[in-house]
Amino acid sequence: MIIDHPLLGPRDSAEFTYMGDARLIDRPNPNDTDAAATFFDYAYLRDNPAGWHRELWFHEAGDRSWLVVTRNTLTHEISKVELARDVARAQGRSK
Amino acid sequence: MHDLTPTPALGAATQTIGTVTIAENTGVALASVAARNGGTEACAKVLKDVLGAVPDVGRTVLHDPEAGFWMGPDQWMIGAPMNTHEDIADQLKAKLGNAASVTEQSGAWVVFDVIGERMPDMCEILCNIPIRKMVAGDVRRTMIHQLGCFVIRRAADDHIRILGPRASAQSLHHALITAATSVA
Amino acid sequence: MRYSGFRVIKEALSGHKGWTPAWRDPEPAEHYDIVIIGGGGHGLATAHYLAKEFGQSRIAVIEKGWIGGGNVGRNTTIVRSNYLLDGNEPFYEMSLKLWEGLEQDLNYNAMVSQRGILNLIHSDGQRDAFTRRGNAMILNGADADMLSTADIKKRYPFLNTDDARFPIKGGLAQHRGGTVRHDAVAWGYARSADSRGVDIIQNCEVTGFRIENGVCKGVETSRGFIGAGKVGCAVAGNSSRLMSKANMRLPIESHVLQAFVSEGLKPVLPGVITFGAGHFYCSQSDKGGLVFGGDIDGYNSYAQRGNLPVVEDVCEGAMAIFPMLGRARLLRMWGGIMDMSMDGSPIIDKTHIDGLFFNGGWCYGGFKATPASGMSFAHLLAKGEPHPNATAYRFDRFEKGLMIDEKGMGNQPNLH
Amino acid sequence: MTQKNRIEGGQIDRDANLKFTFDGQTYHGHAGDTLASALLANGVRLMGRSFKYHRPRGPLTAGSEEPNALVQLRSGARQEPNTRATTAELFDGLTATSQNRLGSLSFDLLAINDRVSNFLTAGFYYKTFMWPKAFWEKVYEPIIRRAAGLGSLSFQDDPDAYDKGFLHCDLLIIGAGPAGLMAALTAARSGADVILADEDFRMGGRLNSETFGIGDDAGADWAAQTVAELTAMPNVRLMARTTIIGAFDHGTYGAVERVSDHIATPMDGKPRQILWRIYTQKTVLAAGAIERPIAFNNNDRPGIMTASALRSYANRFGVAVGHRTGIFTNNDDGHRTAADLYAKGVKVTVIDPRPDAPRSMDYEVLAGAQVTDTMGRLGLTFVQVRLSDGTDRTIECKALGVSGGWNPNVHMTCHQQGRPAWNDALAAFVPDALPVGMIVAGAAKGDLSTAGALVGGATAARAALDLKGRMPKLPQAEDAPVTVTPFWYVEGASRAWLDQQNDVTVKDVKLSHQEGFKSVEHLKRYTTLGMATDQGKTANMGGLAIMAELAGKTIPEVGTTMFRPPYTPVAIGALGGRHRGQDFHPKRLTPTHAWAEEQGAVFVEVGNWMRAQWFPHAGETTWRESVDREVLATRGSVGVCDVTTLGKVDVQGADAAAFLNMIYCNGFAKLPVGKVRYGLMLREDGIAMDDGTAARMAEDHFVVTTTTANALPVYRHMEFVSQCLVPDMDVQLISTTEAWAQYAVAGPNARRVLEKIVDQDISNDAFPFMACGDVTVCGGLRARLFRISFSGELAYELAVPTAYGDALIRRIMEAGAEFDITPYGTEALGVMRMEKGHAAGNELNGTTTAANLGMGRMVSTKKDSIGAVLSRREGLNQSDDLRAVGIKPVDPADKVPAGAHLMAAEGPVDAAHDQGYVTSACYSPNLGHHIALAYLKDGSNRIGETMRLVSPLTGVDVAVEICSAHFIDPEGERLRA
Repeated sequence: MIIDHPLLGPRDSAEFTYMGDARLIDRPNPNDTDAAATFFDYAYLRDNPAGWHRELWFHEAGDRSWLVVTRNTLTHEISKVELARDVARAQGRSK
Repeated sequence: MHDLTPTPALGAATQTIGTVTIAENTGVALASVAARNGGTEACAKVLKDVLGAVPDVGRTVLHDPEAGFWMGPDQWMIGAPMNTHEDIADQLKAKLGNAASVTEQSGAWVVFDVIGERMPDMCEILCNIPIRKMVAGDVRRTMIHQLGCFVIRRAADDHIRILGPRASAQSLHHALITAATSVA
Repeated sequence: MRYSGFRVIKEALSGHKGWTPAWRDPEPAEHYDIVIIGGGGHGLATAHYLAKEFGQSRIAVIEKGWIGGGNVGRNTTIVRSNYLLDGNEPFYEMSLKLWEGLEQDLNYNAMVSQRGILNLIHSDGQRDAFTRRGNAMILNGADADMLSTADIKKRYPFLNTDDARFPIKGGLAQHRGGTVRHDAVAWGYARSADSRGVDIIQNCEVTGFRIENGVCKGVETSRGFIGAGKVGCAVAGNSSRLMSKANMRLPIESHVLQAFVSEGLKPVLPGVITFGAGHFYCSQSDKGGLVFGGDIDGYNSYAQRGNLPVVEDVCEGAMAIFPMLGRARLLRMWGGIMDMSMDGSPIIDKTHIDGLFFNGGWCYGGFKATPASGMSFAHLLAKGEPHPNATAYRFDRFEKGLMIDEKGMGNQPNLH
Repeated sequence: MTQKNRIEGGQIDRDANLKFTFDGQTYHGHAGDTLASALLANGVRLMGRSFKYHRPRGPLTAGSEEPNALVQLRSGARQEPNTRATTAELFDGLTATSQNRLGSLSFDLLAINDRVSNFLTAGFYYKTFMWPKAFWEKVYEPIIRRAAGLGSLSFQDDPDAYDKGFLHCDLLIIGAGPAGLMAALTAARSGADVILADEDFRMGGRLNSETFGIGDDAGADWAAQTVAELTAMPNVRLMARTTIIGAFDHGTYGAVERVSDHIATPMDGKPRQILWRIYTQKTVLAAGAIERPIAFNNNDRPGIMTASALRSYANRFGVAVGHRTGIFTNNDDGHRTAADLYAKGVKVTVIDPRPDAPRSMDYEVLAGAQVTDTMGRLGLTFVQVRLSDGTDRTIECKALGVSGGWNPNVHMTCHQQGRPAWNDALAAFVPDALPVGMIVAGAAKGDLSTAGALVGGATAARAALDLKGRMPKLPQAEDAPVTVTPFWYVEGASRAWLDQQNDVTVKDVKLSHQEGFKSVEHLKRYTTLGMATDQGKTANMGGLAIMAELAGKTIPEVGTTMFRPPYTPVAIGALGGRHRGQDFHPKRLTPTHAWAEEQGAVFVEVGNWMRAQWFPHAGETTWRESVDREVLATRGSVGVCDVTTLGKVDVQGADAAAFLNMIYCNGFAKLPVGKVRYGLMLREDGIAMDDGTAARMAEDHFVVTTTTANALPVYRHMEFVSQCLVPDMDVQLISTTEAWAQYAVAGPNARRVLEKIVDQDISNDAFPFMACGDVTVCGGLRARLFRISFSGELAYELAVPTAYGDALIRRIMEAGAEFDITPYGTEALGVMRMEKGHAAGNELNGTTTAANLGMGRMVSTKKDSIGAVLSRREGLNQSDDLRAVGIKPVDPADKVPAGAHLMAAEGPVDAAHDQGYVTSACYSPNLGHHIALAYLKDGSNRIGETMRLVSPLTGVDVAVEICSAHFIDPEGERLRA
């Protein structure tokens, strides 16, 4: 597979390490009263769709960026690649 | 002044195989620079002072005595001759202050210069970079014999500089020699 | 019809006119006591044991394509019970025992071949871990044998023991492990279940569950509604897709695992060998093909195909321990979709919906588990209680922190 | 031996005489021959035996789709089983042997299988060999295994090397026939970067095997001229002898270039083959078409082959397989073979089931006729023909060309789950859904004429590159329409082969249908149709047609099985590349490696690192002696150990402390500058991930260490937290593992040694336990000093830039000489950490919690950290949870091995009563007996208990006492000394 890195352009996916569902960015608030439940859901349950999937890839043999890749799990087509840091910020994560 | 003698990463003799010459370059001092939050501009200013320009994504500024290349977002590797810049990290830190984090990298890398007509053929069986499309100053991080390396296309068309992990200098050199023999 | 050597001779002499279909091709009935979704090894085995061991009748197995077309038809055929953890080992040992009597049970030669499996050891830490595992196997009633490098050299003189980057320092063997002709497992179970009255309905895709007041009443299919007292899902690889129709999210990701077969060769390898310093394991089929594999590609996929880097990684492992394989040729590569669970172990459990039961999350280990999975799922479906050897395979183990994590990789499915 | 079947013409170099042997017999051929063409030229038709019935076989084809003519090429360690004689390029000195036979090729004892074939029908083995139960593995299976398989491996290491490489282009063209060449020419002239690959050693595809021309030239000449033009263009890479093996995602193609297979042995340092990964923007698939046979009784005898193969042998190789030849065809292309052979003086009879079969030349055409049987035990002698009037006629011939029409070579179009579409006019499948970026041209697309191929190639290249402007004028070429009447098999045949290699006959397909194996995948698996080394390239269509007929469906309704890579089988060596033997993985050498070698150290693999395991002295006969000495010397005076391999991550930035607070379960926010703290890192699931230390070098600068094994995963995890979870924290991470040479100096005299090296005051007051800081050594070299201890002794870790590592170890040894400083390796390190009760990899096995380690209270509840929430789950906090404890044998002479399990002193020994297990064990020279670390249920409350330690695997059963894991200096006085 080829991942079109937003900074570096097309790179073989073999340069990357895969982590999984990009919802792993949405780490729950540990101070919430239902944190035990929300962390269980966060850590263990997955939509695992047959189709478009947003997922985290780490450019281990490259610039060490974490990327959010939107990829179709049926065809492997990739429609979008973003820097995970930008995605995280856009989703309101900060410190 | 201390009295310890440095040893080269490998101490390999320069070898010419077919048209390709592979030489260990022991004279490069290195430090990485990473801009801090809010320090991007100040950092860029210092880099411009030092190198003449800020290395763009995937690019090297081939400048003397310091040169530098892009490693990642807001992160660069700066190199200079070891005999004048052994304390390059301190020099940079002094200029950058809190604008950037500086980390000494001289000991982490082995540097090889690969020069010769068949260098592109050799590259093709070493690593996954589009060597024939790269122009002077392009830099790629890539895997060579499973080792994470930087490959810099130098000014001459037949010259690349490879930075590889120092601890694996022997394995990397072996891979270079093998590839050069294969395409010779 | 009973199969035997005698029957083969008789048919040969009379023009093979007497062979009948191995299973019927029935129309779905309106209602069954138990509907099993998934005509793979596990679903068919479940039906067989429900009918044979638990006295259930009015059972249907419904399959969206053709039976045996999922992972039971695209795996590397290895059976073994060399597990470490108490949640797993008794279950897989039960499976191995069922394999040992399978052919007679089914009247079908599935070529259960106990030629042994050997896990190579390349470091002291690995030896410590394998010692612990071998002991756990023995304490659970299975067999295990620690081999020295010299033992291994004698048995496999062509292994690279002289010039290895990671020298072979021994190996943990399970002599009762081996291989089984995978397609025959599906066909044997299907034929046996069919002969006991189970309806095997092919080309029938489940499009939804009919759930009323928290109770599952049956399944909507491409061939109409089929009512059911109980519905068991055994569609590993597609578990999340199916269960999403019941609005369930699972602790599972779907990943592609590639496998490979070489051209047919005269006998090379008597048993199964697993490389401990790379991703490669290998056995030889009765036809002569070397059947080998390694690691999953590592990204979510339902595409049943992988990519070159993993192919190369596996073949590098092959060349590292079997340098003579350089001149053997890889004939075919294929990919299967694995239910990679969050701890590397399966789930056989009720769901929160009454009457809806789940079997999945088999990771790489589904084939060898087929008989035990069928037996345990049948037990659960028939009695409403887990089989004593499968009590750990619960949904709530993640919420409660009772993971069964053989590899110690945590909630990262692609590392199991 | 003379080349009795060699005729005029062809693209062979008659001046280059090549000598070769087959089954020990010497023959001669020419450069440009394949092994098959050379053997046929010499009158040898019998080249192999079939898989199951051991039927005598000769080539069916002249290409890579060959099912029959498989040989063992070369000898000794280079023996290559199952090599297709039809593609093996002849070279001087080639040796080949036939395979899959017991006895000689012409008298194969296993041909008995053919006699009893009626018992060995599809799937017979599923129905028998079940009784008695024990006989399967002992009797039946060994016999089957010996009989099965094809060729043999050498049982010697492959002596050749293989390379892997990477290529990038704008347009990849697969196949250098007329379509591929025209596509290449069109693309190349536009300036695009083009790769043209062809599996053959001569580019030109079918043009080399045909007599018709292109423009004013012979087709083969046009191909040669085009190749010459392309060769001269710098933007074109021509890759002959290169098979594209698969179409992978996003324009990635695998290719195998056979660099040295056409010479006896590769030249020094050169590879046998190269596996290329080709990255292309667009692809033109111009892979041609494959002629399919017709099934009839005994259609597998040597001498029977596809008509196009006969034509190739005649036109390209100058070989007439038989001077009397039959052609059995249902289409006009078969007549083309007849015409070509006839023109070369071969006596030809055409058998064409079509009543209106064309007649164009003077050869005999039997319209409305069918071949009903053939004769000749080891090679064709006669064919029996049923004429249109129902009478039979026997025709003497040595060769029979069969043409059932052409199948476009859709293989590669289907590698990404695509399925082909049915085309009635061709009675064949044609490409439909394609991999992204692929365009099909020429015969592969179903355009079977040469003119169609030229237009298709040019059009495809223009489309692929989005070229504007007028279509260039293309040379004239034949443009014959396709006329084919579907005709798959001759009725009434008792033994008509579909899959010749796997011996699948029409009858087998019928039987499998009768038994309910009706889907195409069931058929394939039950009969093994299409599962041979040719993957059914010539066989599958016939099987599908018969299935369709039996099911009362059309062929497209029956469908096809999946086409899977590789296109043709690939040497596993090529896929492995250079990564074998010592080059399997690179080595990482520590800064003291050269020095340790001088000391005679024994090294051990730790991941890719090579670490000194111990340093044997003269006179020491066992490793234990050396290790015991190293331990005692260190604890007695001082030792030094290279700990460079520990992962090091530089953590800088204004939020560095807050970041570490998040990463570690214990607190780091308040760690003062100049201090080190032990840190335990959890995964988000609450399980321990790694441990190490973090040293605060400055307010905004930490140096974090990880275990050797986890350096990379921990770094990746830290980047994940930084980039994805706390993107606005000001923290910069970079790995510096290899930048610093780091040595542990441990033992009561450690300070006295280092005082001679370090320029600053390192007295206990100035530099107490857990202090850290930048220092200088040896008169000014920048260095870092950490007062941390894995051994439990007064210890320091001193780091200098790696280039000075060698000099520093030598200086330390000099400085320590007066204290008899002793270098120690990983074994002694392990012993000392066990004596001290420190956890390492065996304890941090990915399932242990902080509580298991006895560090439950470290998980701060006052702050957020990764893993804290889920570490509180009930299953991880049970009253009888495992706890780390120490173990010592009741009888000091007993061993307490790692991997052994703990049982109550009395009671059953089984899994149900398992109490825990030993993680690490060693002999403690300080205590004089073995010790171990273990996890034991409720272990912290069982100190002093006597238990039974069992390892049935290794025959151990000893009484042990549970004790504190801190065997030595539990109060930590030595550390702080």
